[in-house]
Amino acid sequence: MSTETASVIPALVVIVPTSAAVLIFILGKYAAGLREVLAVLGSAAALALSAAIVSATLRGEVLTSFNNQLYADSLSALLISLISGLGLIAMIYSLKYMRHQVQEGGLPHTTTSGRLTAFYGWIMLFIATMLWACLSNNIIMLYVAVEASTIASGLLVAFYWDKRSLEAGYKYLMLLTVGITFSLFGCVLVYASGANILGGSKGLLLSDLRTVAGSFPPTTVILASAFLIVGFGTKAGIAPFHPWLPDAHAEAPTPVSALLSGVMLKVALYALVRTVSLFYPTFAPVAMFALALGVFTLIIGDIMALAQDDLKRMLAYSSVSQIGYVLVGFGIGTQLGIYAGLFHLLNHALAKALLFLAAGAIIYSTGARKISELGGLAKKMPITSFCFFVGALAVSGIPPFNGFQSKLALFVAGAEAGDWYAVILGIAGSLVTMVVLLKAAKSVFWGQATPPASAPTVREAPLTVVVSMVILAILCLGIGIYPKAVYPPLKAASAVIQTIGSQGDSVARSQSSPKYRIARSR
Amino acid sequence: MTSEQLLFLAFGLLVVGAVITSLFHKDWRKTGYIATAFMGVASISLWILALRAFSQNIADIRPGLKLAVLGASLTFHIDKLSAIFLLVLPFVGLASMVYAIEYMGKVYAGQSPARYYPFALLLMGAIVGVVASSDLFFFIVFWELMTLTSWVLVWFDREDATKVRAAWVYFVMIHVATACMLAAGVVTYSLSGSWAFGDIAGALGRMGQTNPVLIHIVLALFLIGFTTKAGMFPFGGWLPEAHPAAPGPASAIFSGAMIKTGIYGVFRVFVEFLAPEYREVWGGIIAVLGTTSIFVGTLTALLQDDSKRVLSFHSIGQVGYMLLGIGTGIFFLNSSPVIAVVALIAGLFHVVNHACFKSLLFLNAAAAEYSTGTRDLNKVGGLGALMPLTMATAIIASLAIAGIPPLNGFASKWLIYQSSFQGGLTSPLFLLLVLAAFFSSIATLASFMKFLGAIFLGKLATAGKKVTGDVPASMQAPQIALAVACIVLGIIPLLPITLLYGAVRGSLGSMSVPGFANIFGANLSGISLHFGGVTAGVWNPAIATIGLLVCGLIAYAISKSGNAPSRETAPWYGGEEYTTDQVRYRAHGFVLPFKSAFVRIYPTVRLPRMNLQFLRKLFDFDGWLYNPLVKSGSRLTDRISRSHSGLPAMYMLWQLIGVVLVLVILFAWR
Amino acid sequence: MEISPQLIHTLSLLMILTSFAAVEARNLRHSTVAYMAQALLICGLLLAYSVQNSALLYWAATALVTKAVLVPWFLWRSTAGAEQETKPAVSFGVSAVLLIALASAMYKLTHMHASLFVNAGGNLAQIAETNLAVAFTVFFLGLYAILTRRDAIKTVIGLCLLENGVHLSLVSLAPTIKETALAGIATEVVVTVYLLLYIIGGIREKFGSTDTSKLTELHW
Amino acid sequence: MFIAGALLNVILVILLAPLFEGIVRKLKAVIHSRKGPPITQPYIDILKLLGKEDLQMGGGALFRIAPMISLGAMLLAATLTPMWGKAPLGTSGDIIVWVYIMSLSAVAVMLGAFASGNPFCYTGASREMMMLLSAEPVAVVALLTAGVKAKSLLMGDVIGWQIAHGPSMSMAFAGIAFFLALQANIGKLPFDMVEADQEIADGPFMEFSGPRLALYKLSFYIRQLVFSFILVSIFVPWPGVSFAPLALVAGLLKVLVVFVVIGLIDSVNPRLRIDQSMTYMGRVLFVSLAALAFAVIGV
Repeated sequence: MSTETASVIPALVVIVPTSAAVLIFILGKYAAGLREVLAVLGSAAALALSAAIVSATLRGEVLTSFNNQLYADSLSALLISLISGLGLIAMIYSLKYMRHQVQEGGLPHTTTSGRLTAFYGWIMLFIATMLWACLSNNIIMLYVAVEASTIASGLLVAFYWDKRSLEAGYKYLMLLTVGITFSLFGCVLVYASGANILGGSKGLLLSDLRTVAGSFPPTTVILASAFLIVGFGTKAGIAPFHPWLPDAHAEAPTPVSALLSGVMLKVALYALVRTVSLFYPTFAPVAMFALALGVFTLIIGDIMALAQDDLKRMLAYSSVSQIGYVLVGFGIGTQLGIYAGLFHLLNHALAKALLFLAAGAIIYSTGARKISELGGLAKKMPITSFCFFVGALAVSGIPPFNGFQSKLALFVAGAEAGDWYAVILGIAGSLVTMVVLLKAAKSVFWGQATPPASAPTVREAPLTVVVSMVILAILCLGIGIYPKAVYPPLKAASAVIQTIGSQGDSVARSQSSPKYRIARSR
Repeated sequence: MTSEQLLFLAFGLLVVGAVITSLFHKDWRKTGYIATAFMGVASISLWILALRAFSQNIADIRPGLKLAVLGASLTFHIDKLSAIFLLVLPFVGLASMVYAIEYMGKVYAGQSPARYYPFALLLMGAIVGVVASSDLFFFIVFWELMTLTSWVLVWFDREDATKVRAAWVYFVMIHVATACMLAAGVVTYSLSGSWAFGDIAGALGRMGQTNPVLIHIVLALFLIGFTTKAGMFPFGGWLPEAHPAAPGPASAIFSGAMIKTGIYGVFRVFVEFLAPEYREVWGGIIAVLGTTSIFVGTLTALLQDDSKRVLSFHSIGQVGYMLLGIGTGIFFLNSSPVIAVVALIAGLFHVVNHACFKSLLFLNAAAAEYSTGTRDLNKVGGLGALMPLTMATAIIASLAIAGIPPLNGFASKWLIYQSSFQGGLTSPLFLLLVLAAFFSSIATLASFMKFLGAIFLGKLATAGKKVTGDVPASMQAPQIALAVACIVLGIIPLLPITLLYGAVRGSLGSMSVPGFANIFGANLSGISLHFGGVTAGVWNPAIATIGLLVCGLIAYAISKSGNAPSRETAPWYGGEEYTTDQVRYRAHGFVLPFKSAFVRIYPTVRLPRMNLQFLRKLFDFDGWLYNPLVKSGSRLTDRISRSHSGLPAMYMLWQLIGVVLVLVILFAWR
Repeated sequence: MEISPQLIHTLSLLMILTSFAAVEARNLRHSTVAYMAQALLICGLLLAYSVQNSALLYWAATALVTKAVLVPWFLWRSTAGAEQETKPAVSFGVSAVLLIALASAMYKLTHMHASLFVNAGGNLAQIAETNLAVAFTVFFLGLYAILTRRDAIKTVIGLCLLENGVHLSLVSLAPTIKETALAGIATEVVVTVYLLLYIIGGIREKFGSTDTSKLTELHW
Repeated sequence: MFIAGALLNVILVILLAPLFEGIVRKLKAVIHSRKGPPITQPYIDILKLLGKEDLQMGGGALFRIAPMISLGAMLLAATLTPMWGKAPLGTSGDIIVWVYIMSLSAVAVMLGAFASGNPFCYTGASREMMMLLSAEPVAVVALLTAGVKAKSLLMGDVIGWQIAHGPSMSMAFAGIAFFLALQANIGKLPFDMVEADQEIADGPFMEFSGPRLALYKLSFYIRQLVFSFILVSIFVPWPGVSFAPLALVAGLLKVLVVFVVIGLIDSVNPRLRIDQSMTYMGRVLFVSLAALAFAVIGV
């Protein structure tokens, strides 16, 4: 069905932001204004290229570069467009925001402009690595890219260089690297078994592995999938591997938090799906396990979010729970389930980025971040509060926002597949999410403020910040009202996920589907 | 006399002696002589019996006492295994009786002999019954009798509250163990319909086919029952409580004779009755438990400052050696009979040796207490100058228990090392066990250096000032006898080993066992072990002893070669001499560097006070049901969030646990 | 040309000792040296394998530069002035016992259930069994270090051990690997270590020590 | 036959042990850039001591015979030691016996020290015990490693196996461990805290003078020699020479090397505290355990 055509676009998608980063590092010192321009242009170019890829994949093509080292099918297309889009928005947001933030502190031994250079350079690298991860077709390189995205974001997390952010940075790098190392072991196992059948280096290419994954020895399959789940799951913030997440997301500069929570978790999840789904037809229980893990994650995330007073930590924990939902979707494993999972992935990316940006705006203007300290901002910063509410309602799945669509699809899929416990817990969880977010929103925007948040100088955030938030808010609302807009790419992507394991053509799928029906019917 | 009459004579004598001695209330010495007389004659008849048993087993003796309801009938069956115990245990008993004559009279002058001797004699009778009877029901009856009489001896000194508490600990722990044993017995009875040993073996065999889970439970129950009495860690917690509480001679009987019955039981059940397919697992369990017992017991003994507590903890350790030997033997019975036979013999040999040197050590400790009135190693010292004979025996016993050649302790330990080492070549676990055992034997040496140095050597402490001379002859005699036994068993180990070989072979029954010469070599002056035909270890005590003497003489000649003059002086303290106690080096400091490493690895026994509070609590539903539920519900969120402590290592631990869980779940799921 | 199992066994078994030394040495520079020794061992292993797969030579070169030169250099630099490690949570004896238990368990695991990991045949399988045992042991030693060592720099060393374990398992599971991806694996470790040490430097200046048990400001 | 061999061993150690001590002393002197005593000094010491007055402070019989037991046990151990290829009494005692005989000599030292109720002696004895407790297991594990290799505990078999199979990794480790324990077993710096003369004035030997001290010194020297011989003949027996005198010469040369190394370490190291040395021995024990593990694995 899908025709593989060698193309330069996937390569460009990775190369453009990378070169932008390099240029920023080199030129940032001399031309102060240039770095922002480069950053925005770079991410915009990336967005354009990914749009091209999306259109190509919608035509049923698969673009490859470097003789299949990079491999862009519709699943990759979905994610890279998401990454570059959010990247662009984050860049626009940063323009004023970071200029203000670097006054307070940042990486040592540098001037404020040096800090800005570092910030933009690293964040472009971060985006580039994530794009690379989503495009890589080489199982080892997939790991390398994911790990590289950790490295690239490491300094960003510790950017403010005070006690809290340093601690967060240490935990982030240490825990993530250890976790990811497990997945490297998983990849090694997959590669080793693949190489024994395919021979040579062909075993490294996912597109080749999928053809032989069915014939791996079962124990290897179990070991590999376990290690992959743990490894990429750590990066995706799946409980109980999530503790790094709230620290990092809360301490990083807001644009970075938005990217971390918005896309990086998704990239990890993508890597997880890419690799583990190889075994899905032969080892159906892995899906049920993913389902259970997802439910556990969403419960833990919600409970933790309940107990938070720090705005950004609260958002971070709710990201944990939302990742749980996405995982539930993939775990359900039916066509509808995977579709719902991807849909929620998209929605959560938008909504949670929106929430983080709004929280950043609040911090920007008030300098306070504790829910208990904030209050009464509805009058002072109306647009921000509007955006925050949109985000909150979207995440907690209230119509007419996008979150509602995806969660509805999710629960329907669960009900169809008979995973009632997941459905019930999921609904309960989304109620808790709503309580958490709306409680926070209420006390932040209507409640009583304490200094410094109560200072009369507090006013709406600058234009670029507001613009970026509004774009996201509109997207949330738009998708909520007219979901068909995003249906085709999601459909294609979910089809890809379903066929990763099977031999990739329709015949093989028809072979594999009865097997997996059996697996579903308990 | 027929052997039947001999056995009954022994029992009769012990019982009658108990009755008669119970009539005396004042005169310790006279009572002592009477008891000794009865014990002596009984022992002689038992020895004759045992020697006959070595020529051929003394088949079932049935006094006709039957419990038709239970299908139990009192039956005695004295095979070579029982004979071994019948040789050794009465010897210990007799020694302690003789010793008690003077000792009890002086130390417990106020008390009444009627509360000591009858129970001591009955205890011996019970012990004999335990090792002689071949019917599980009456075995347990004798066992219980043994427990009760020894329990009375533990709280012999009623005035002392701590001793009464020790007795309480002893009573509870032992009865828990007995309950386990009884339960196991009932299960086997329900399967076989008879209590006779032979049928029990059959029952265990059948259980193997029908209900493999049950048999493991039964075996575990048996093991707990026996090893508690034997004092194995962790069930031996009563031992360091009960031994110091009991009077000196009584603790000699306890450690020298009574705890051996536990080993006897283990040997009977796990060597004779056990079906081959369970040997490996249970042999391994026994060996590992034994080694743990060695390690923990010995290292804890190192930290004690009360002479009898030191000895009791060493009993825990030494029992470990016996169990290590027996366990190794059971483990290798299927795979390599040679190793198995050597190990089993080693274990039993250590039982015999331990009976000698440990009872001797208890007598020595008692002698020190007898003359100074204290057991605190930090208070006594320098008694050797005043009681040379006691010191000599004490040194022999200490070196024997520390396994210094050419004494008997070395012979048995050497056999244990050899067998476990050979076993370790095929299953490396046993190498670790050997190492632990070896290390512990050095630790044993350390703690007995401390024991000797503190009690007998060094400067005379104030506690010893009033000591007039060595203990009276009636207390010397048993010490010397036991010391001689230690030396003889050490120098001609092959004599006991031949007897033990017979015993082991007898209890292995139909199994084909390699011939004696094929294991221990033809050369009767020393042991040369053959494993699979090749000689793997040699120990020739005769030549070694002669060599030692010769070399000692050479050394003596060298020292005399310069015919140097000699002169008496005072010790040099690097200056002015203070009064003794200030410059004395106390026992406490001896292993000080070591103590920092091993503090408190032995759990202390704590028994709860009985109180009826819980009944009232039981009906207070709010108290234990509703309020907690409500509270916990409200606190749940907080709890879970508290688990995010922020400690990086903690999170890492989560990750690790997560990995394990994921693996387990996925593997379980397929 | 055949690869010699004896050589490989010797090298890989030595790795256990070096990693244990790296974990247990109280002086950070000593453990750095131990780590360097281990890195050299890995290079040696790669060379030993490369007689039948020349692609490994490149990897060996990269490993030499990154593991054996750069990482130790970074560690050495960052331990200047603070050579003594913060007292770890677990004492030597425990770790020794644990290591012995671990190593033997892994040995049993890989030899009894080799099929779990190795589905190749031939003499490589035999080599892989012992190597995997070593790899897992080193891996878990690294985890153990990160878990129980309170000194941040020590945890970084643990991280490196972790990576070494995985790399060893990679080369022994798939000795025929012909890939440039390996260079990526090798280099990213260095970058991670560099960044971690950079951040740890910041921690040292802000917190006054590299004691990770102090890093609990961000909690529930 | 074996009686003659045993006597030969006894005489050899009695005659040679002081020589090696003298060599070590000279070496230390050279390193300290002193002139140092003549190599024959230990002989002179012993001979002189044998004539000196023998002060006894009522320690009783034990005090009198302890030195003889100590030296006697050491000589017996010497007869169990393969010095010229095979051990004369090798057919009546194996490695375990050897170890225990060695410890018997240490026990005699301790008992003698206790018998003289002098606190210095007590301290020394206590340290001796601690060293035994921490250093002996290392030696035993190393020897057991050899035993595991040869599947037998007879000195002869072990050496035969070594010669037949050549060096192996596990034996190398075991040898290193044994050597590290050797320093402690023979009480050389940094492990000479037992008779730390500047600190507790010769510890256990303090009260002994004249011939008894001579016996102790002699047995101390012989202890060094015997341990070194075990080291070289079990862990580096190559090349296995069958012709006895040649084997003896080879062994002596190897022992000389060992003594030189020991002397070097001895002269450049400070004395450890007893607890430090116990910790150190714990680590060495770990090395030897590793050796044992390798032997089990079979490398």
